[in-house]
Amino acid sequence: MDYLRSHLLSLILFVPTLGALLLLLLPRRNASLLRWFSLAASLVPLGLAIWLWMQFVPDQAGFQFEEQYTWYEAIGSSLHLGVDGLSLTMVLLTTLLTPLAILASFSISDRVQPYMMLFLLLETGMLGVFMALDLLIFFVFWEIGLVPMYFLINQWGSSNRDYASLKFMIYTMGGSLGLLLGIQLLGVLFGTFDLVALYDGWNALNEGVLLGMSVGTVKAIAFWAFVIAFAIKVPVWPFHTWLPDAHTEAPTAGSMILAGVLLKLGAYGFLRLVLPLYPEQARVFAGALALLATGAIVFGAFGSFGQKDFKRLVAYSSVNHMGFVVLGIAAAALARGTSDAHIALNGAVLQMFNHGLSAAGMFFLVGVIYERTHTRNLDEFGGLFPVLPIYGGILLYTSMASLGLPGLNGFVSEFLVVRGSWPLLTVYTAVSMLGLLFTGAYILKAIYKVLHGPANEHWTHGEHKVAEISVREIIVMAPLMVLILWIGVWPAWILDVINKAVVALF
Amino acid sequence: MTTETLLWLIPLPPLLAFFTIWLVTNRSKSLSHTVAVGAALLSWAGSMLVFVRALGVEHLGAHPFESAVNWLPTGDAWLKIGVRLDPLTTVTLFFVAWTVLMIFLYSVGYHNYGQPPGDHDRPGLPPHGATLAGRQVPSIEPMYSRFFAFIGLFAFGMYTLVVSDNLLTLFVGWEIMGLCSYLLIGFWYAKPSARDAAVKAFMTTRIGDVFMLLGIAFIYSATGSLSYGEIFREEVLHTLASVPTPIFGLSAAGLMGLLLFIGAVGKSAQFPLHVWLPDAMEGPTPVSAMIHAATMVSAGVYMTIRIFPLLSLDAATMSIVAFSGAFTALFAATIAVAQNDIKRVLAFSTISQLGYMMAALGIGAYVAAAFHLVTHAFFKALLFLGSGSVIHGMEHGVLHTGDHVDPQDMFNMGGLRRRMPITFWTFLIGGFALSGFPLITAGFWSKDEILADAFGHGHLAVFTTLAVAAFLTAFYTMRQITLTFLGPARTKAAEHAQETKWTMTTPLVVLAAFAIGYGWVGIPEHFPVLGPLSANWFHSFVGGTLAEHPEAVAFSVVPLLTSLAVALGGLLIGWLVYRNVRTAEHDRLQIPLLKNKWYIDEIYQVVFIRPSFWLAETLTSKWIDGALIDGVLHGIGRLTGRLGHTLRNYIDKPVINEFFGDGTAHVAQWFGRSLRPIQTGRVQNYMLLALLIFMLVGSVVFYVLLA
Amino acid sequence: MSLQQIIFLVVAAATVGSAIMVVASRHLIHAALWLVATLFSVAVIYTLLNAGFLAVVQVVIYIGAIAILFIFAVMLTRRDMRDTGPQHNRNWWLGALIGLVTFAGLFSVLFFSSAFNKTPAPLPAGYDAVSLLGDALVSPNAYVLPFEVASVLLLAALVGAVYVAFNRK
Amino acid sequence: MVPLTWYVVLSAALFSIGLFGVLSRRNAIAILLGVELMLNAVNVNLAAFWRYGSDLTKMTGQVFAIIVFAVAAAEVAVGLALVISVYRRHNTVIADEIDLLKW
Repeated sequence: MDYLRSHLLSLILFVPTLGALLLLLLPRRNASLLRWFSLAASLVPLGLAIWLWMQFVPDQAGFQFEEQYTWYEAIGSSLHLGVDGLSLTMVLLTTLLTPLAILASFSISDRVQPYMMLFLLLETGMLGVFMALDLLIFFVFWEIGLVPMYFLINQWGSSNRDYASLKFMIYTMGGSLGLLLGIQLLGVLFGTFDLVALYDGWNALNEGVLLGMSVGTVKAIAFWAFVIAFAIKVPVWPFHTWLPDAHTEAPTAGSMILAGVLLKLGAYGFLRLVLPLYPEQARVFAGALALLATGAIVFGAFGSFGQKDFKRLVAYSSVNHMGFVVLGIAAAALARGTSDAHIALNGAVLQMFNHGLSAAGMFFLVGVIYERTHTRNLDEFGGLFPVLPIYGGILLYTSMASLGLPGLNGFVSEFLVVRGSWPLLTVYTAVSMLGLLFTGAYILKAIYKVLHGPANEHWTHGEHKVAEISVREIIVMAPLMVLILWIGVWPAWILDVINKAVVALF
Repeated sequence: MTTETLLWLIPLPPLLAFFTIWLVTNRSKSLSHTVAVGAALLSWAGSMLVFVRALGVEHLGAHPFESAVNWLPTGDAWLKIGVRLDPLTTVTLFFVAWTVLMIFLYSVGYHNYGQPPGDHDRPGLPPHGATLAGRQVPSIEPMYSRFFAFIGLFAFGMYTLVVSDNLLTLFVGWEIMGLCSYLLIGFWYAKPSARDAAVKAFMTTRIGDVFMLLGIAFIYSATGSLSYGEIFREEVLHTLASVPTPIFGLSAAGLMGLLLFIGAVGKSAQFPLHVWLPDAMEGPTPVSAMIHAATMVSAGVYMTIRIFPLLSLDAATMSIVAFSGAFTALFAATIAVAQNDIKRVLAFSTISQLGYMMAALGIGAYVAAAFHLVTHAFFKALLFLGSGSVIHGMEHGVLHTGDHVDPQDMFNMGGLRRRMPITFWTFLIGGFALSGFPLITAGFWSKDEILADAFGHGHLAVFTTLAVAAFLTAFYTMRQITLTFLGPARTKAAEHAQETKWTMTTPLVVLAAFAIGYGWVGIPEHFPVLGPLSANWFHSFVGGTLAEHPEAVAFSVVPLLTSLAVALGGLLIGWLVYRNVRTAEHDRLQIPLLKNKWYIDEIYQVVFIRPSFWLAETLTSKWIDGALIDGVLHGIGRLTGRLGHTLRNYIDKPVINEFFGDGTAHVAQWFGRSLRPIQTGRVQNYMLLALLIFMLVGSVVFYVLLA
Repeated sequence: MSLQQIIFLVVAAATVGSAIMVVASRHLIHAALWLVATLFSVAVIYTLLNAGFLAVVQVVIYIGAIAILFIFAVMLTRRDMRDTGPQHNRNWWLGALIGLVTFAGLFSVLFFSSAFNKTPAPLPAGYDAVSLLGDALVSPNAYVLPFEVASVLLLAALVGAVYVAFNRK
Repeated sequence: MVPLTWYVVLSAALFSIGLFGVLSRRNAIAILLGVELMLNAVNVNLAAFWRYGSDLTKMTGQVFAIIVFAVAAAEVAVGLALVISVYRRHNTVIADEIDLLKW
């Protein structure tokens, strides 16, 4: 038990990798064995993460469950892991969504072994980013996360997958170049990549000349290098166009993880690196950030409303929802330490978690209907409610969570963000309400086109009759739905952890 | 059980009913309605108990029942949510409990419980009727259980809104009702008109909702709390009233009030966000009665009454509210005059009456607004249920005769007085209450109080507008009654219409009792003859909610006479004009402008809806994302591609490949070819050569370099 | 000129002469026999150098084993000896030139260098070269490793020779 | 006494003769005879240096001479085996006619 306690994070981190390697030893042809094994391999980290959640002490400031191993001594980088309230929430989200995505992938029958391996490796990549307390490790895992996703889109995606996967890869890689340079700069300056050490050292550095420029200029440049890398990942308007393509072309489970977790990496980067490392720059540029966030909210909603492709519509909704996360971050950047900032950040972090639940659910539901009809064109659906009453109910429920209906999770976080940013960024908040309005429009458009209206005979009778959602698919949705309602009705259990972390950090 | 616990528990039975029906009993129709009606009954019982207890408390306004728990951690503090029972809650809870229970009961009959399943009925469409023993009879609704689940959830939302002690849970209930409204308007979702109406309702109210959300955020950030008890404290209000904002020169309190009021404009279908309510009549009639007359649309007014202490701090906001309300009252009444659909007339009448209440609030008539809210809920629910009963009777006739006429068009009716006596008499009571028939109906007392307040406080413009609206109200109400019930039958279907079942008529009778009796609790003290006989209980009780007890206005003859004249005049003229009108062509008031609702829908279509599609589909998706951003990205891609191409064609290929690469290879090849003869394959030759070269090089090294 | 010097000169002359015959003889079998003579002369040189053991080994291994092996090989390939044709290739003059130049170079370096102009120390009393050699070969501090490696080499050569020469047909 | 120079000159002569043999004889076996001459030249040197060395207790010269014996034996065994093998295949032992090394 002591061993488990002291190595909990590395266990959570590397059990999926181990699972992926063991998967190699299993017979390639026995697809169901491969599936169940991968599911089991992803349930172990979930169990551990839940245990971690229970063992975690929210009242204690700083990082917990820290572990440090030698990694690259020569340049002062070590495998330093640790969690606080922010990363814990994200770890829980990741470990929750991965088994669900794997369960959702049970319908994949093409090259199951590499598919499942990529998924498990992806989990390690994502968890690594959330747990890393070392900049270089952070970057390494950041990039590791890209590779499996690239192959998942490129190999198991739909028709336009080459374009989408390449765009995804090049865009995010290109964005992270500046991040790498910024990290190198910090590493060279301080001889260590350890985040805890850098927080103090870098912030203490305020005067002097660096690389022939004043420290302020260097910091501003490095700030934008970080921001652009994370903004692309979030994605913030106008860096968002990789997202609809990647989400639309990815396999269902890939979209679930992409929307559910990968986007959070960007927002997490803002919280873990940008705000603590560049408080001054963040305050100066908060307005610009808020402008982009508002752009994401408004144009994300418009973009979503303008789509004819169901999956693209949901994909754009991610831009819209993540815009609220960035708006909250911008508000917090502007007035660090005030209670408004804390509320905005509470909202932002909770919105990350909530969006993970609802977006993953929405993508899964789109995938369910796509599997049955092989089309995503909204105009080809219509009146499916009588044929798919259970599916319709679940879709309605999840859509409402996405729309931000009070009583479900999305409202709590959006309300907190709006509440936090209103006194600080009044105009931006007011303008972003336009986005909130159109959130309703696109969600209703989807329901209108898919479920409501005169029944489309093509799907209700004959050989194309769509089948009702299966038990396995309901099992995928059930945990999401329970959490959506739970957070909507009683958010204190998770918000308490977030709140204490936010108050301690910012 | 303490009153506080009871308050917490009141909203829960319908919610549990929702989940039970959804997850467990959705296959059994009888179980589902038992659960739903049982839940409504429980909530009703709880509400009545609470009501009785509240009556026994002196100065309930100053010492309300309150209970709150921590809900959201926010920085160092907690956002609390809780329940609160003050006089306003008490009276609201009273009418909500009654109307909800009655409507739940009515729904059982309305959806044809006990009838056979239809021949061709499909989920998502209204039942078409079944063949029983060779005769067409009404058939049971295919999605019967689903309906009860939804109205259960709706009742939960309404109770939550009423008992909550803060704006946040009020908003939660508000939005849940919005969802249910959407789901229930679109209950027959396979009908294109119903699905369009559902989206329209949701989106239009959502416009108000986002403003309301901002208002809530504003209040929360300014005061640090959302509980009524906190934000309506004297010193807080004082601060808010003195903080200026850059918008329209309003004070912070005024801006908050305005933002929240816009939410109420959406929810209570006030101009210019009224367009959804008439279309919402696509939903089943109990839904129209409950959501779109008695409870949900009233919630907008309820919320505005709630925030009255805040609203009243800024005169500008008050004027906006007053004029918006008065204008809506008149505007909707003019449209109602030209409508032929029995439910649409009532829908516009609802908009008009809600405008009345808003106008009352705007002129500071707090108690009058609350009073009209309650009485209106009763008589409007009654009217809607009555109209549903009429439609039901007509549908029966349609099925019976096979004469396929629109069962909702009043020009297809006539003479229903004899066929459906209970419906007729109750509808008449409701209609008279709506018109403000003097002395005996509740509507008279509440409307009269509003007019008296408007006159007494010197708001003559508002007074005049409301008086005209009241006249029109009486007129179109009488038109409706005349066309529907009086005179001879216009169609065969009307001739064979049949009185509805007890489940539908019982609620009519109960509500009719309230439509008459509830007015008597609010007779002004100074009213001639009747005033001294009964204490104005409503005024003193509800007025106690406010910190400063509002003074009752002094009695004046002018408003009394006005209200008598407009009510009786309107009724009389209505009867005279429509007594002999046989068909719609003979109706002089079918003015296109009024019939088409001032073309507001068409204007919105051009001004808002099409541009928003253009914004989304063309501007954002095609131009910004597709052309601009992706264009730049593809440009960068092409540029790097071209750069690579150039490097390859002008540097790599000629210089590196051909000069360095191939050149080296050529030289090496030439050497190889030249030296090939040396390779004889004979060991001795190799050795010889090696030694010769060794000696040559060695001697050079030894004698030249080392020398 | 001492006796030793005279003996040396005689033996050296025999060595060189027989060596020239080895490379010059037309008949291969004669060449092999001249090699025996050369080896024997070298054995005498070892004796002059007080290296009795080496002399014995020279006789036993070189003459007794290697030279006989040559003679066997010559016999085995006898049929194709073609003693009639030229025994030197066309470039023999180049070989001769290189040999001469090598000798001339070495001679000029060695003969005129004072470093080699020295006399041997007298052997100490009771000096036992053979036992010292034995110690050196098997002592861990000396040459046991090269010795063992040499044995492995021999073994490998043995196996290799058998393998290569084995008639697979 | 005989000076060291004489020994090394003898060794040089033996070596040069062997070298000539290796370079110019046509018969492969004769080439091997030349190699033997060269090895003997080396051994003479080794023995001479041992004898004329400063420390007679150091047996390095003799030890290496013995190792040269072993190497010579190995070389001859393998060399002759090769010659015989080649003879079997190509029916010749004339070095000029064996040009397998040519590309």
